[in-house]
Amino acid sequence: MLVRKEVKPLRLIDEDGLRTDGRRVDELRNIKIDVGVLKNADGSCYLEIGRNKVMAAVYGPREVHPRHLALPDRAILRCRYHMVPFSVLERKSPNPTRREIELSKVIREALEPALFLEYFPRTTIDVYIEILQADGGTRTAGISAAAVALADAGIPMRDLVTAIAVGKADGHIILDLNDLEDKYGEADMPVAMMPNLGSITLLQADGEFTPEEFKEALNLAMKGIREVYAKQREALRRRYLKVREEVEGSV
Amino acid sequence: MLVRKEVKPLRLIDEDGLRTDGRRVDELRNIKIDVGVLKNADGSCYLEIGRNKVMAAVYGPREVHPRHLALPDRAILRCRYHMVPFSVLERKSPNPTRREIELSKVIREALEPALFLEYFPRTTIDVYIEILQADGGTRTAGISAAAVALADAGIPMRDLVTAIAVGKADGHIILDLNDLEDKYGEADMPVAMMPNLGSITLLQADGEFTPEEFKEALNLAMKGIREVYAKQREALRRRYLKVREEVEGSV
Amino acid sequence: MLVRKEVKPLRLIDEDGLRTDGRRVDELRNIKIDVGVLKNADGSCYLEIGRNKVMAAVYGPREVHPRHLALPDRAILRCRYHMVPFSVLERKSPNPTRREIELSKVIREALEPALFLEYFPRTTIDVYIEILQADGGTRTAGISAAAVALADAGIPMRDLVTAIAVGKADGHIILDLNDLEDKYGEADMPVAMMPNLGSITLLQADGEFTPEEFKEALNLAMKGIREVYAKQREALRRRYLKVREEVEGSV
Amino acid sequence: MSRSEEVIPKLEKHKLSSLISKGERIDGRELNEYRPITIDVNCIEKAEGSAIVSLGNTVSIAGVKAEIGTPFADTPNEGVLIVNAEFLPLASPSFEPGPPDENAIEIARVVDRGIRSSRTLDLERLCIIPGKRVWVIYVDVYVLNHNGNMIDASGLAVLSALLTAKIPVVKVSEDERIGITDEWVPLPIRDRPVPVTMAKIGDKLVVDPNINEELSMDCRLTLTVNERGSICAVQKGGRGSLSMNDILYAVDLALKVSKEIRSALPPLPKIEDITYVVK
Amino acid sequence: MSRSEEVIPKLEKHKLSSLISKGERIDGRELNEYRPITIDVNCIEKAEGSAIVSLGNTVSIAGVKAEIGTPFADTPNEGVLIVNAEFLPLASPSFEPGPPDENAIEIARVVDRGIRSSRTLDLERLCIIPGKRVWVIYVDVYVLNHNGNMIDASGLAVLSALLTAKIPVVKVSEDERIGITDEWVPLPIRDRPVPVTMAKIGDKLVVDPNINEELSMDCRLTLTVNERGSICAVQKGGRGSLSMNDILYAVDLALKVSKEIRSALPPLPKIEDITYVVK
Amino acid sequence: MSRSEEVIPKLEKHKLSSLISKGERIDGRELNEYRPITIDVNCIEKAEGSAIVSLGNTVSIAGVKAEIGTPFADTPNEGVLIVNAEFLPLASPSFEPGPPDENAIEIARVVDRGIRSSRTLDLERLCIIPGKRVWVIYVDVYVLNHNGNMIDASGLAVLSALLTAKIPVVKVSEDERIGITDEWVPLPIRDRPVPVTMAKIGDKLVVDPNINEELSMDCRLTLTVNERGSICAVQKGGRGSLSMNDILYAVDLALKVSKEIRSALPPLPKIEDITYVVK
Repeated sequence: MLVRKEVKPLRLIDEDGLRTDGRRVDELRNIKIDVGVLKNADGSCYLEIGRNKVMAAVYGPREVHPRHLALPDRAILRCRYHMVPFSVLERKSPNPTRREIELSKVIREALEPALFLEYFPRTTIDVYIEILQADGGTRTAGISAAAVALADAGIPMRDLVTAIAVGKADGHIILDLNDLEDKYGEADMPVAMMPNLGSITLLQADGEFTPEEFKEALNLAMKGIREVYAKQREALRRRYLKVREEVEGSV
Repeated sequence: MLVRKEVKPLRLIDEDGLRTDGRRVDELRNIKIDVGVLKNADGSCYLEIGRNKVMAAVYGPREVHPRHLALPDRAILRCRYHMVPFSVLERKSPNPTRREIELSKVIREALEPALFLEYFPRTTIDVYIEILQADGGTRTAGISAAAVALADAGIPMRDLVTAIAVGKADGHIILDLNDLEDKYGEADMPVAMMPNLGSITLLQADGEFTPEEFKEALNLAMKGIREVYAKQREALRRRYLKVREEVEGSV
Repeated sequence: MLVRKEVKPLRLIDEDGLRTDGRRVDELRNIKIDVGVLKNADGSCYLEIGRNKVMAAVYGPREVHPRHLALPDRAILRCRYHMVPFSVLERKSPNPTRREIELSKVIREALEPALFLEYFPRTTIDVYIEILQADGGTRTAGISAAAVALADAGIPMRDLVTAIAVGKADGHIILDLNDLEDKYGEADMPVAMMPNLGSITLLQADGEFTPEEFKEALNLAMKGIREVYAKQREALRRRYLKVREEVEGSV
Repeated sequence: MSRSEEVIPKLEKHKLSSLISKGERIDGRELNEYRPITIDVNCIEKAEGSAIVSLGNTVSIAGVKAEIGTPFADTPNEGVLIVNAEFLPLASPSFEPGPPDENAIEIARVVDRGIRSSRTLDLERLCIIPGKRVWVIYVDVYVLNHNGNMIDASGLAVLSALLTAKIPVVKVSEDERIGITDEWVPLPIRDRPVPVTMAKIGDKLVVDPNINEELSMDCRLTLTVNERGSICAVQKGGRGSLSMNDILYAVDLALKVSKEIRSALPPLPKIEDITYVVK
Repeated sequence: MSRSEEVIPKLEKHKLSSLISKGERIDGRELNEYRPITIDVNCIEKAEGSAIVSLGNTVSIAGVKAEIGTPFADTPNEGVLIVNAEFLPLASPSFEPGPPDENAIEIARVVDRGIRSSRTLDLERLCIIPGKRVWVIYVDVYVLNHNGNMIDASGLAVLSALLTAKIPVVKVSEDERIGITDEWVPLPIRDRPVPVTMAKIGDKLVVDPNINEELSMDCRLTLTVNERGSICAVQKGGRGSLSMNDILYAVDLALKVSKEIRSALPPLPKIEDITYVVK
Repeated sequence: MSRSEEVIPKLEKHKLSSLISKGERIDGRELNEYRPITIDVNCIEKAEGSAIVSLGNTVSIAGVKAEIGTPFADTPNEGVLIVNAEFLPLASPSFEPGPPDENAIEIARVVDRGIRSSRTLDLERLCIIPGKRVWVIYVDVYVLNHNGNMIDASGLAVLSALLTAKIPVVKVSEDERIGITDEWVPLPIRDRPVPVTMAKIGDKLVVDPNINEELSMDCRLTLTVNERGSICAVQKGGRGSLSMNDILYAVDLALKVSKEIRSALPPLPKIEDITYVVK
């Protein structure tokens, strides 16, 4: 028996067009990005968006274990999306669920187009995403964090990958769904892009969109992605400046 | 809670010596055999006997994965007997049960005597049997189908392997038990043979047979096996004619 | 629902200072040790202490499977502690529990200091401990038995390893806890040593000890270990005499 | 089931891609042409519903089993739908025995989302005693021969099996004992969401890719379209990426193709007058 | 437990086979001669029943645990019997730790079928409250040293443990509460089905094969024979085949040998007057 | 999670050991000096309690989830505490994804024993309806960055999360229905058992070993000390051995160090006046 229960809201958008957390339909939640937060990983990133708390770490390019998985002409990319048991209201078993296995796959496929895997034959690049707290949009938060961690690891990329979800609630197309909107809204569509290249690397949806709504949602996703992208760049710049400072300070 | 329930019949053999499905004690159910029904497999066979529906496919001789299983002096034979969840009244978990693991073993040992594994060192021959619908006698149906699929794959054999079950119901020795007879009868004995060589390659039984009944049952099994064998041969002949037609048609 | 129930005793130590099984606080249970009881193993030992019945077998030094586990400069030591399902009042699942996994680790680490693993590079020494009946103190009984089995296998050792538990019941520090004392007592501390070297190779505890009680318990453990050690030596000597007899008899 | 990585010779891949860039396909189809579909329903009598679907040489079988069980805690008044997909080693030389890998799990979840998003099954009508007993509908789908586009083949098999499945009317007594009656009725199905998978090869999208096209593609996009012409599930798969134009073109294509496919499906059952639970 | 493939040197195999073709065995036994059997019962006090059985150097231990649990849905008025076999890595250099492999599962199932077919345990007498509470009898059997013929060693250990097991009489109150009394009674056992395993080597059958004979055999045949002289379980194992004559000869041999073995077993308990459940 | 064997270059190991033999450590600490501890609590709002603990660069996160469930059969009047530890592959280049290996299981069990032995949680106060419904308290702990001494980092994270966790008061009606009230109260915690891990390197013991010291050590010893200065859990780990003197020295060291550490922990909650279950 669960002890923390959510109450289903009467409506998700009020008469002023505001959402349960006070946002407008096309507004992102607060975003906080810290780069290089884990000492052992080659690259790492801690990202908060609303109440989501996500840690991403990258190891590699490094030797592949078991060795028979290595490819002669390129690196392999491995990706694990995982939620810790206390990240959600009802404790989740620590073992990987079918959902986590699917998301690990689509996240890997969302990141892979940005990488030059052919530069690193016979190696692996391992991306680990831990959801420490979940509040709607963990897969897109995980992708945005992982892309920053890949950059932090110094792995050459065509572009960052940036992701956000759009959806539908009370008939409105909305940006960056929170948990309530995800659960009680009419539709949900996570999107990942390489923003500068205009390449969409993840696209999923459930719920119902008319073709017109679908197009409107895609356009709104692009707007959101541009805003998240700016935050990713800024966080990487801060990290770069800090490292430069440390290096120069040590001279 | 199950929604389809079987009713236990008052008796399995009536005063006219007829069984619940109208057969005489020494009569087979209808048999239908189609060869070469799956495009990807090297050999395949779809077999119906009564309401049993069985698909068998053979791949090989082919490279062994993982490689350390390969033998320097002969092929390995691997065999997997599996029931799909909706093949039975009460949904079966898709994971292999202990029963399926045992049957995979005895089926492999029933087929192996017919093969010249020493012709194909360092390779594997893989036999896959899927029970699409089960109605008593799936292991024997699976063996008969697998033998045809092996022949369809062009794998040299000493003889076909042919299998049928015999058993005991209401004190009578009967041929080719259906599900009711299997469940409510007194005994069940699946037998597989290489009919031309007189070699018995599978023999199992449960239930009680006096030594005399046991011998009578074995003899009845041989009769049944001869009849199934004729159907297997005929199906292979049809397949051969069809392939010849196609080849000649294409010239 | 369990059918054999233990009754929690009113007290563990009576007014005469005697325990539920009549022992004094510093007294061991009866010990029986038989060496070389399994024909296939390179070394083996059957040990009873009170109602504990433990079988230990050693295979090795031998080739390592899978091979990638082999070390170029020393043998690996593997150890498996396992309880059979009927060894306890409530049937235990035959699958390894988290407890068995932890105990396998600490037992391995208790035995390893006694071995010259560097003498046998690229090999494994495998120690298997089966608890046939459990009555408090199975891990220490397992260690004492395994050490004898290692000696029986002719594996060179710095010293035997000898183990016993001490603990606290009704405020007394006691030696060699039985199941009731383990369950209803205040504390439990298993200890393993190489007695001649004074080296402690296993030390665990739960329950509460003041620092003074802790020291008293450690000293009592040493006393117990000396007594068990004498039994181990004696059993190995009997085995040696018997083997010599057989060898000389056969000449 | 785990799937070993399959590869296609470079020469063949090159040939296939250059054909497609000219608007032609190796099997003679138009870029927007589906393979012939055949659907054979109720082939497994012991299942509550079943269907074998062929898209060319890709063959899937799905079976429905219904049991009476307990609802999920957060939906006490709804029946339960469980979709499971596995790859059988008999279906392809690259499949190996074992539990479902990420590819099989992805298929099951994409098919499941299509059905769920479109509220295909009226789960509330599958409630027997609120909070206590509901219908649990299992659909298991297996590919028997894999020649590409397993998502659509599996989705259509699952849908066809559900469309033709029957369950008994149940009788609930005053003291909440459940009896099975002899009246068998169709499942409360209200929609037929059709998955349409397209592969991006070079700068073209081809519909219903065969195995060689899949092995040559940059990525794929599945759009599931319901009776109202709405998009009710989307899944991009594979290593590559799509442009906005690709996606908009894919929407138009999926809307058109899904109508053709839907005409091959079993009809929606008449369920308005059915009482699933009697007193 | 998984079993790595064990092999026997060709020379030894040849010697063993040619001896057998002359009617002799490497350990001096007749072809139809069983190894000496010793049975030690009630060695594990915490088990409801237990037995260690040696066939020469093959040693098995079986233990019975009884719990009160729920019946299977299709046999609401019967107790439950569960037989489990595993191979311990201490029993043989070729055994490795791990879950039961096909060989251990085969043994458990063959032993189980022998006991079940002969209705050895009167499961109806193990029902406590019909449809609700029954005795669940677990028998776990482990080979401690493997020197051939693990099926018979395991079957005899399981049977001996069952024959000497005791469970308490239970008391059921009006409101269906179950109490355990202090009166312990034997299990309702009515038969002693004895497995007899024979190995085919060359054109001969040898009874109770040792490990080297097993490694040299074409195949094996296990016939389980009950008190009435009926055959109640059969299992052919191994890669080879048997002729009709082999089988008929095996039947005669098993009937004869099983009688000798049965005389070494604990006697059938007197159970006619036992009331397992009191009000 | 399985942990591949990590190694440290011999030269570095030698340098580290010879420093320690002179009473110095590679990171400048005294032999008996702990790394700086930081504890950040209630960082995960969806958990009932949570804490991130850093010992230098070793970082652990623990979260508490509370559910209402059934008690164990042998402790019908007590709540249930379940401690689980796993190693995440993001924490170290030597960790791999997978179920907990022996190292993670050891940590969970040592942490669990420390808490249990000292009766840290008053489990009887977590009983809601005797024999039927109790609080089940899960604590999951994950190392996020492994730089040595995961046992202490995990133990302190678990303890801090428990110390700051809150659960709602529950209301039990006459007919035993359970309601959740709006009043959230701390867990019934009575003690703060502190684990102190020391590594033996050469003939010295160093407290709170970092990763390089762990890779160079003979063995480690963890002594858990409670508020009363008693030792409530002990665990020796690693291949080497300890002398009696080592252990006696370790006891003194642990008593002293544990007090310092305890001062960094959240305070014990006031729980005397709390009623966890109301009618």
